[in-house]
Amino acid sequence: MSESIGPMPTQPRMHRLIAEDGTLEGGIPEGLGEADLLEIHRLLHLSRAFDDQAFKLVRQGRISFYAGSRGHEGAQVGSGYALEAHDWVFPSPHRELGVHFAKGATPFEKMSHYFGRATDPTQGRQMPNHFGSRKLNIVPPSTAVGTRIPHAAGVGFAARSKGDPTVGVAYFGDGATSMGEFHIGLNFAAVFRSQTVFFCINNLWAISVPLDRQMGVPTIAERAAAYGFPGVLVDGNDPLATYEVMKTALDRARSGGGPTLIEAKVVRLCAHTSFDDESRYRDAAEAEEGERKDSLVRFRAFLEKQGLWDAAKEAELAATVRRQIDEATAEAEAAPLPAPETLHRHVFYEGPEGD
Amino acid sequence: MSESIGPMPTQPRMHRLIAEDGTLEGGIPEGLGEADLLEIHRLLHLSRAFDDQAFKLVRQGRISFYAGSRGHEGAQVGSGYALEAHDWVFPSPHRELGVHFAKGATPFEKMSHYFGRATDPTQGRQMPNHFGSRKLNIVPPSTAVGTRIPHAAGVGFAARSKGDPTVGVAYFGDGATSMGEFHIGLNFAAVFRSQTVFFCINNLWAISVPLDRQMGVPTIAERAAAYGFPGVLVDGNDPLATYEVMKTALDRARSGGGPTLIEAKVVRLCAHTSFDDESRYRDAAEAEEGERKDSLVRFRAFLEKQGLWDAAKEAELAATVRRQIDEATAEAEAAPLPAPETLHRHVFYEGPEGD
Amino acid sequence: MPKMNMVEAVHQALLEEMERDENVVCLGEDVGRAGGVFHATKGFQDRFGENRSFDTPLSELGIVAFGMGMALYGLRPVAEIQFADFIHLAYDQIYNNVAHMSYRSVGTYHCPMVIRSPHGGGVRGGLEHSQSPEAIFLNCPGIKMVIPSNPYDTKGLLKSAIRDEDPVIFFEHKGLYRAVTGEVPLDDYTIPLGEARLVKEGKDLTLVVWGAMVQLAERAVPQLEERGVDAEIIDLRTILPFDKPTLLASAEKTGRVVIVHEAPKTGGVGGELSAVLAEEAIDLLEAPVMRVCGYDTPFPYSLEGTYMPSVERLLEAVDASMAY
Amino acid sequence: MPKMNMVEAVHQALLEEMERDENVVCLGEDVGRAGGVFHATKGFQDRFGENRSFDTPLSELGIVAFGMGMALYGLRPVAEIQFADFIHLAYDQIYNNVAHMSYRSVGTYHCPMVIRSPHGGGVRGGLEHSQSPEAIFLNCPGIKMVIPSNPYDTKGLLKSAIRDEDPVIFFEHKGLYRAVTGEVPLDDYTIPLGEARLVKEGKDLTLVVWGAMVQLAERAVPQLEERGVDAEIIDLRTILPFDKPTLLASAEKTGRVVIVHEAPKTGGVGGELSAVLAEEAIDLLEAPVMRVCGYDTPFPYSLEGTYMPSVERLLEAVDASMAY
Ligand SMILES: Cc1ncc(C[n+]2csc(CCOP(=O)(O)OP(=O)(O)O)c2C)c(N)n1
Ligand SMILES: Cc1ncc(C[n+]2csc(CCOP(=O)(O)OP(=O)(O)O)c2C)c(N)n1
Ligand SMILES: [Mg+2]
Ligand SMILES: [Mg+2]
Repeated sequence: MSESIGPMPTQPRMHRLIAEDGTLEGGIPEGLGEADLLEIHRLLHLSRAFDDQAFKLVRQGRISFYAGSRGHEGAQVGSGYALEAHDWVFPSPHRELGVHFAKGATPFEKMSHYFGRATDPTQGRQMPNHFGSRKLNIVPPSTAVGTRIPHAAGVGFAARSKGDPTVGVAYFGDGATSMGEFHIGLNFAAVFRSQTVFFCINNLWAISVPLDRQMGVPTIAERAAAYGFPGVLVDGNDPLATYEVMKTALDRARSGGGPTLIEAKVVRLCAHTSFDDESRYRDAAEAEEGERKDSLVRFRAFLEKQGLWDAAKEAELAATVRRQIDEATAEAEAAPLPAPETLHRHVFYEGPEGD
Repeated sequence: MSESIGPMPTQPRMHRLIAEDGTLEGGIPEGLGEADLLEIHRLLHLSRAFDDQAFKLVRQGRISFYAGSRGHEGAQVGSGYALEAHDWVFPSPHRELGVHFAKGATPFEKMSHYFGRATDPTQGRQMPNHFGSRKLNIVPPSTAVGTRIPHAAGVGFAARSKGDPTVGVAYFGDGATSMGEFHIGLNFAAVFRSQTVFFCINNLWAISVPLDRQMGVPTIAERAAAYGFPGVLVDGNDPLATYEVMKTALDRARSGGGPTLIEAKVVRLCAHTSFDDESRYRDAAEAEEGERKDSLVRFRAFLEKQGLWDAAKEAELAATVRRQIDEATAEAEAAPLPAPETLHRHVFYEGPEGD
Repeated sequence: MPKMNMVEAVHQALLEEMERDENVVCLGEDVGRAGGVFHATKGFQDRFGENRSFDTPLSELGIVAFGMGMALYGLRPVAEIQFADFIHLAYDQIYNNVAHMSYRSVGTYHCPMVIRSPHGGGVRGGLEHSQSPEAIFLNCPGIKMVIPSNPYDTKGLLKSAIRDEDPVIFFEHKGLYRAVTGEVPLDDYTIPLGEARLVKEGKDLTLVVWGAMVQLAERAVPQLEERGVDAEIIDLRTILPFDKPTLLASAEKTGRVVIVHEAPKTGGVGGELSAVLAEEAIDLLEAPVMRVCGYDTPFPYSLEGTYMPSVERLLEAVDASMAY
Repeated sequence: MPKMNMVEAVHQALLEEMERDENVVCLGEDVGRAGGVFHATKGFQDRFGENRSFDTPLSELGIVAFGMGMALYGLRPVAEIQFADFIHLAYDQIYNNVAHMSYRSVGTYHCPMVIRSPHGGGVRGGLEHSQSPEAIFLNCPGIKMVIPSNPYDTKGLLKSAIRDEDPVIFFEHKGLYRAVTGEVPLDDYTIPLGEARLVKEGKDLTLVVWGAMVQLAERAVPQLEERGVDAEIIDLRTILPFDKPTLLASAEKTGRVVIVHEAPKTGGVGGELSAVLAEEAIDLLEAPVMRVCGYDTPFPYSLEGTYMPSVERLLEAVDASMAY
């Protein structure tokens, strides 16, 4: 009888280009020049500094809530850097900071969002982290994780049927893969060969629930086989590798090759959100161990090994980013709240407003 | 990069014990004696004859609706025969006739159900085909396909946590695998090692939607790999093979081995339901071709080759079954409708009633 | 002018809109190859191709969500939910995703899509082929909802729904699909959403109805006349947003209102209508607003005749109102 | 007698019930290892083991459906939906599966389960951490629904809900979780479902409230007194089935009713209550029943202060009612 039991797929190999110590193991992805590498580095810094600032603002009671992206930046920035302006992003409701920045969000827009100001691209409608922007083709998420996954499949179908190069991209966490919407979104995309990329940032936790209580298989990438398209596993702390797999998947989608599921493995280097006390469920050693793999450390080492970077440049970048964020904070905090009478607007369509 | 793409699982091999011409290819499953083989044969006949009768009753306007099981009996009866009385079945809302009979439903109970009579185990509450019975541990389905799949996982968990040998069994079609509930049910069962068997009868159609518009992979069995438990492909026209894979899966579940997904491949030998005109979408050749594989033909040939059966016995069985069904029809039709005042009962719990 | 039944009117409206605007796309289970289990999209796949009328995998959630993605991107999806009893499967998508998109994005993203679905009882469908789930969307800002009662309105309202920039749930009573026939012009006419239809003028009492209950009210007219009751019949047509001015004007005129719907009474649409009438016109009411509805039970199979609002139950309520 | 806040009262009720009956099992996201994001099940996994308090994969549909399977088999699951705004994801399971099981099976199968969920606004939660979705279950026969407003009731009602043979949705206002403290006896007491609580007697006007709106009503009392309005305050507590006799008796006494809830007005629970009052007591009403509710918009973030019912809006409605 045993021969009729379907073979278990072997786990996909993890894609990586930069070793933990910064050594280049593979080639630099095609199309990435020196300026791109430095820009990726800048985006990593910008995200991290913004993250630090936002946590501080919560502690100070100046913003109400924050979900950190610390530890996720390598996957966010690397993959986000591969996106074209016309690609549509469906971020998870609570992370993807680095994707927002890679897509072109300014610190001021982001800060306005956290302060819920009228200058937020969605004018303070959404709770913190639920960033969206029409201009940037970032669709404001709803809070329920995973629920936007099939939307990316629908956008990818619509773009294909109109002959547009646009790819619909859904970002989500490991926990979101347990939602029915994950299955449905991937299945629809497969059947319709949608121009879609499913990008899962697997940080091994859904708040306090570890991966092995979330699913019965060790990787998310291997689940793509159930839909008939490729599943790719990538080191999410390696911005070049995440760039490369995302670029490949986008090209594949644009050229009619159908969807791809990417799993970027990272370590969550923060509590789930500012509301969360992770000591209740998580061993501190995991995060400590994770710090060693931090994409910022790795990418800086990589740039230095490539002769593109040094301590002085690092200090200058840090200062610049710091200043930008301080300015954005001050400006956003000073910006007006949405006017009370706007409460009733846009329940039904009134034409676009905002950015 | 290509090495990081997870390998596509190869398709599971199809399990079969009886060749199309009735030749025994494998061994007769352990535990099945001559009486069992004859009983399986009887159940096949009973199902088919009931099916014929029900279609006739619809044409005559005596019952309102019928969804046939013609072509599905081999999978239904074979798997159903492996169930213990204490196993819980969640049938699909519109088939599983042979499972009902294998579980012990009488033609009278079944007919009472189709006539919506007070003698129906659920007293005419449900539309035709939505059969259920407490006594038989057959849970009355809701119409939305797939929605009961996670219930079987829950029952399988509850039984495990109570130390009971009960297995929760969900039956469903290929179309139902596209529901979020399929994913969720299988995922929960995997994580909790539920005593559960997921039994998919793949007849290649969901009403008018063929399998390749339903999913991007050729078999359903291979999807089990995404959950980390076995997926088994079996010839649904072979009652012995379906018995065997079901028995194995039930044993596995009972002994703590966790869930199994079984895909029984059959050919739908009828329109979707009495409401459906399949000529709108389906080539007649498929069903004609399918008739050749019919489990009733095959199982009779098998019994004859085993020296257990002949034309006289077949005629006698046919007559007996015919008589039983005619009697059941007459009795059920003559039975009373539920009293109007019962309309308001059991919205909230009032204690059990009925069978 | 050609005569059509309700499902033909649906088909005609879809056909015209698909010809008018290439962004209009029909999707759902059995919608493509077979042309819909009720034939609403018959022939579309041959005529417009696989990208404009197609079968989806079996998931109502998926149909709505995939459709939402399409709508966000600029298509005008008309998503079919094969039976309204399955719309609950897509509830979060409709409620928290489709309906709220314009609001959450201050109008920068929006979902012009229609969710069509046969609803209603009296067709021997049991618990999940009979429901009238309009009330479950009543507390959901951002959704419009339409329920036509005849072929003419069906075409005009469906065309409006497709052209509307907001998401519209469009319930079609499956009991009426082939039971009601009427003249339907082939020209391009629309009926604005939000406007009730005066079915019959009257001065003594107002019957507020929609869907198949319009017929029921009409069937009751002779017996009402026998009783000397000159009833005004209002076909609500659009449930969200409903036509408050017409309701109030009629209530003011007659002073007595009976609302009839198939869904269970508690929590049904009738409650909201009644509350609004009482809120805004209590002094004009000569009797309490009465509701004739499905009972507070799930929809039964064998006893559906007992369950469904009937002319008798309608007359009882009218009598009670008149006698008040 | 110990003092507890609301979430401690939830915890206490669960603890006692789990000790009393080994069939009681808690499940949900972050319920096991971490003891709940609001700590409702803190320590249970250590105390009762992994089979009795556990984390599930991330799916509200799965939590309810898996729980339903458990309930059918004889366990008494208490399923936590981390935020009520996600209960829509399990809507079909609740509506067409859990709620209808007893009916469809003439009572041979039933689902004694509790679905607990923090709801309510005013906590800076935006569109999906603030909703009060009670109205979406109002048209669903077979469901009971409870919303406590204080720690004492929370414990007594939750215990009743767990022991009830029917499925009960139990919404806990997250804004009250730590904001309201009160004495909670450690003995085994229950409060029957279906009975409203008289918070304050009064003769001029009845305020019908539940959840966090009870506090709001109480906060308004001094200003009401200033105006010379002696308000009766009724905490509905059980929304389904609601306590009609108490409502009617109070309406009869005062002749004026104001209903306050957080959910949007249109299609909210207030409509049904108002309709029932007008239906059964129209002649006793000296003014139309008034509703003070959330506006007919999704729940906003920055403007939630504008959105939420306030003492001012309550007073306006009272003034209008008294002046009528
Ligand atoms: C459907 C739904 N249920 C519950 C929540 C509450 N919640 C917010 S984030 C989260 C965990 C998400 O885990 P994962 O998808 O792995 O993303 P991560 O937070 O790890 O990035 C939960 C349960 C939610 N947002 N949506
Ligand atoms: C959720 C849901 N959507 C739609 C339907 C209408 N419907 C009834 S059977 C069916 C096809 C089911 O296909 P499959 O699961 O393959 O089972 P089969 O009928 O082939 O046995 C459909 C679409 C339904 N019952 N449930
Ligand atoms: Mg995670
Ligand atoms: Mg099928």
